[in-house]
Amino acid sequence: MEDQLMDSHGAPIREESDTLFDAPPMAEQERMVEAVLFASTEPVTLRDLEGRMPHGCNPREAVEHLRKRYEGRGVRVVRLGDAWAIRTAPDLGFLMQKETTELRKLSRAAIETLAIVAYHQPVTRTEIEEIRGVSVSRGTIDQLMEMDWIRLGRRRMTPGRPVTFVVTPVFLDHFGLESARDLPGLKELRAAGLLENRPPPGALPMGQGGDGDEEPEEQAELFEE
Amino acid sequence: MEDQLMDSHGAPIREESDTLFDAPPMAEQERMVEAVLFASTEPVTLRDLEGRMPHGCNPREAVEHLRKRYEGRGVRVVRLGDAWAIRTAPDLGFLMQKETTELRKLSRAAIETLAIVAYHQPVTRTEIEEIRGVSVSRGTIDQLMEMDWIRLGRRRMTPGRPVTFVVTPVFLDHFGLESARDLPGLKELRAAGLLENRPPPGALPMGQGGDGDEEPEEQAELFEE
Amino acid sequence: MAEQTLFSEADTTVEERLAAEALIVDVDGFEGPLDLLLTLSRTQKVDLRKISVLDLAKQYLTFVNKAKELRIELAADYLVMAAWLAFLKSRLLLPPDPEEEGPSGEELAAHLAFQLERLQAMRDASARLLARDRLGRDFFSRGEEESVARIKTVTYTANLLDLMQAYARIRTKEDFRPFVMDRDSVFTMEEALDRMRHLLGFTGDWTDLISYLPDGWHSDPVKRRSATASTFAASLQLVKEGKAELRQSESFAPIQLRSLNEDT
Repeated sequence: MEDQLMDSHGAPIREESDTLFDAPPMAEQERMVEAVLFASTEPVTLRDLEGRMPHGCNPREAVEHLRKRYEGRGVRVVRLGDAWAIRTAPDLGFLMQKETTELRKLSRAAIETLAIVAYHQPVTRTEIEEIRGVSVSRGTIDQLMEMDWIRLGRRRMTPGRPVTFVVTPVFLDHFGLESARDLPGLKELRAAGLLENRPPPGALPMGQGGDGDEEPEEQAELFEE
Repeated sequence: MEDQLMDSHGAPIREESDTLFDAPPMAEQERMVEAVLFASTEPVTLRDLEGRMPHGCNPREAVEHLRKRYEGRGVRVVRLGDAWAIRTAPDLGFLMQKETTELRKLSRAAIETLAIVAYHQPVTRTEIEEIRGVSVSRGTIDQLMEMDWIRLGRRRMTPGRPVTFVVTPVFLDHFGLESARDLPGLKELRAAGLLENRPPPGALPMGQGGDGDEEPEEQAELFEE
Repeated sequence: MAEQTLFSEADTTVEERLAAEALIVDVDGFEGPLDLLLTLSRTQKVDLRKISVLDLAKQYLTFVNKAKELRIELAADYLVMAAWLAFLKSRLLLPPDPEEEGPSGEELAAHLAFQLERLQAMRDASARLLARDRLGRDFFSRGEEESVARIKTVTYTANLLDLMQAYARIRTKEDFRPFVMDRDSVFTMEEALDRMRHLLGFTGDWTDLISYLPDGWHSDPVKRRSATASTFAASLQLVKEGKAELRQSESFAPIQLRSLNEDT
């Protein structure tokens, strides 16, 4: 590795003439990304990497090199939305009994609600209720939000402007998904039309629970531009 | 994983029949050591590695291979006493500065003030105090402004032309919101079970039944573009 | 309802009846009518797309009837669904009425089948999701987060839940105030009486009743009305007690008040 000028804190000295220095070579950038990803338990965004690395670096390219380097190794470089992390290879899980954390037991309602949010996102509470045919119990959404697996998305541009829910990077990380597009069976479900939000012909008795407590006119007023 | 006979310390008992099973190839053993060192919360001893890995493995040799592999990389395999760990290469320590930030929960006064600004923006200090029912200390506002979560908005066109506060893009980013209008209203909070207290029926003061607590004209102002 | 009992015994085999009874014992385990319908549909042992909604409606209605016989309380949702399925059944069985508005029985049945298939798909999806390799069970994050303590900055954090709960806390606080506290536009007669007893000592001559209104109660029409009414009522009380007298020169003219104590 090259020598660098360090200041008293060990940080490289940046000079006014930043542009005089080329960005570090790609091999060096790869080392930097490696060090940062190894040190963090949480996924690190490209933006964060860029902020930490010296001027002119290309973390996107560096992380791609790193990912190739770790293919087939005991740990892997995984992508989670626009963030990256290092995780152990799943086939070695049996070595990790010591580290295994007791996964929080989720109710059936919570798991189904989670799946619906993941596959139908962005999805409103009323839509969740339509799909499950039962009102979303108090605390189910709360629990999933507390676990940081779902969060609020954009409001739906329909009367009442209901809030929507989407899944988070923490959810992707937990289930080892690069993005919500990689959900198992997503394409098949979409092709089968099962992710559609078909309005019932006439009025159906089910799934109407959530509608009553949203006052369209109040909400519309609320968000008038 | 195969069944193993354990001695009283949980270490596998070596038997003559060991040789019946081939140990995994060294490359595989190296992967295992890599995953264990990465995931462990503390340095791992050779004895511990031996206990975790399948019968017939040679962790000493595997660690040595791994150490060589990481030479010159962004992280290194280092020996600490009789245990092994993965550590950042010393020359890259400057990248780790962000890891040392200490996270503290925002005070109740600050989070309440922030919530009021988010829901009622643009809002004057007097209005914040009216809603909270207590005076707002200078420090609270200063802290939120310093964090770049709130900023000054337009002056209110009322006598005295008081300054108003609004939330910033940094705030939206932190809370994963696309805009402040994605925040759920009181009814939605209640529906989602986020309101702990339901007022006893019949004890509702006038105008509390619906979302009467959101004054349309204020809210309209709120989302002026 | 009599119509449904026709089906309850005649159309069901012993096996189905036993299954239905098992379901009833288990009624708490269902998450709503759609879940129950999905469970019932399994007895048909066919692809959900080929399911007979008519048979399913009959099974459901049989189930609800049995629950009634066994005096099991069914939640309103289940009864609403029963009524709807009875309606659907009649639409499917009777020849279509050209006069009748709205969707046909077949359309309604197709939508119900779609809903069941969609719910089943989400059940399967959640099972597949949970069967995936999961963080903290099958694969792991860095065990020992490295901290190179060099710069120590304090960052204050809060999450969205904190924010929303804080707001909810503030906004619901008011729900618990005593009712009277909110009547800030009402000037009670007790208050008026207190005020007038006090003021009467200082005013010897005839004075407009309106001038007794407290400060800040003149401009807002709601407040003014309340204060005027209570002040007038209070003045009548004072007259009755012999402490004051009232006069009015003509209808709708200002009412004037004078202390009697001053004269005597």
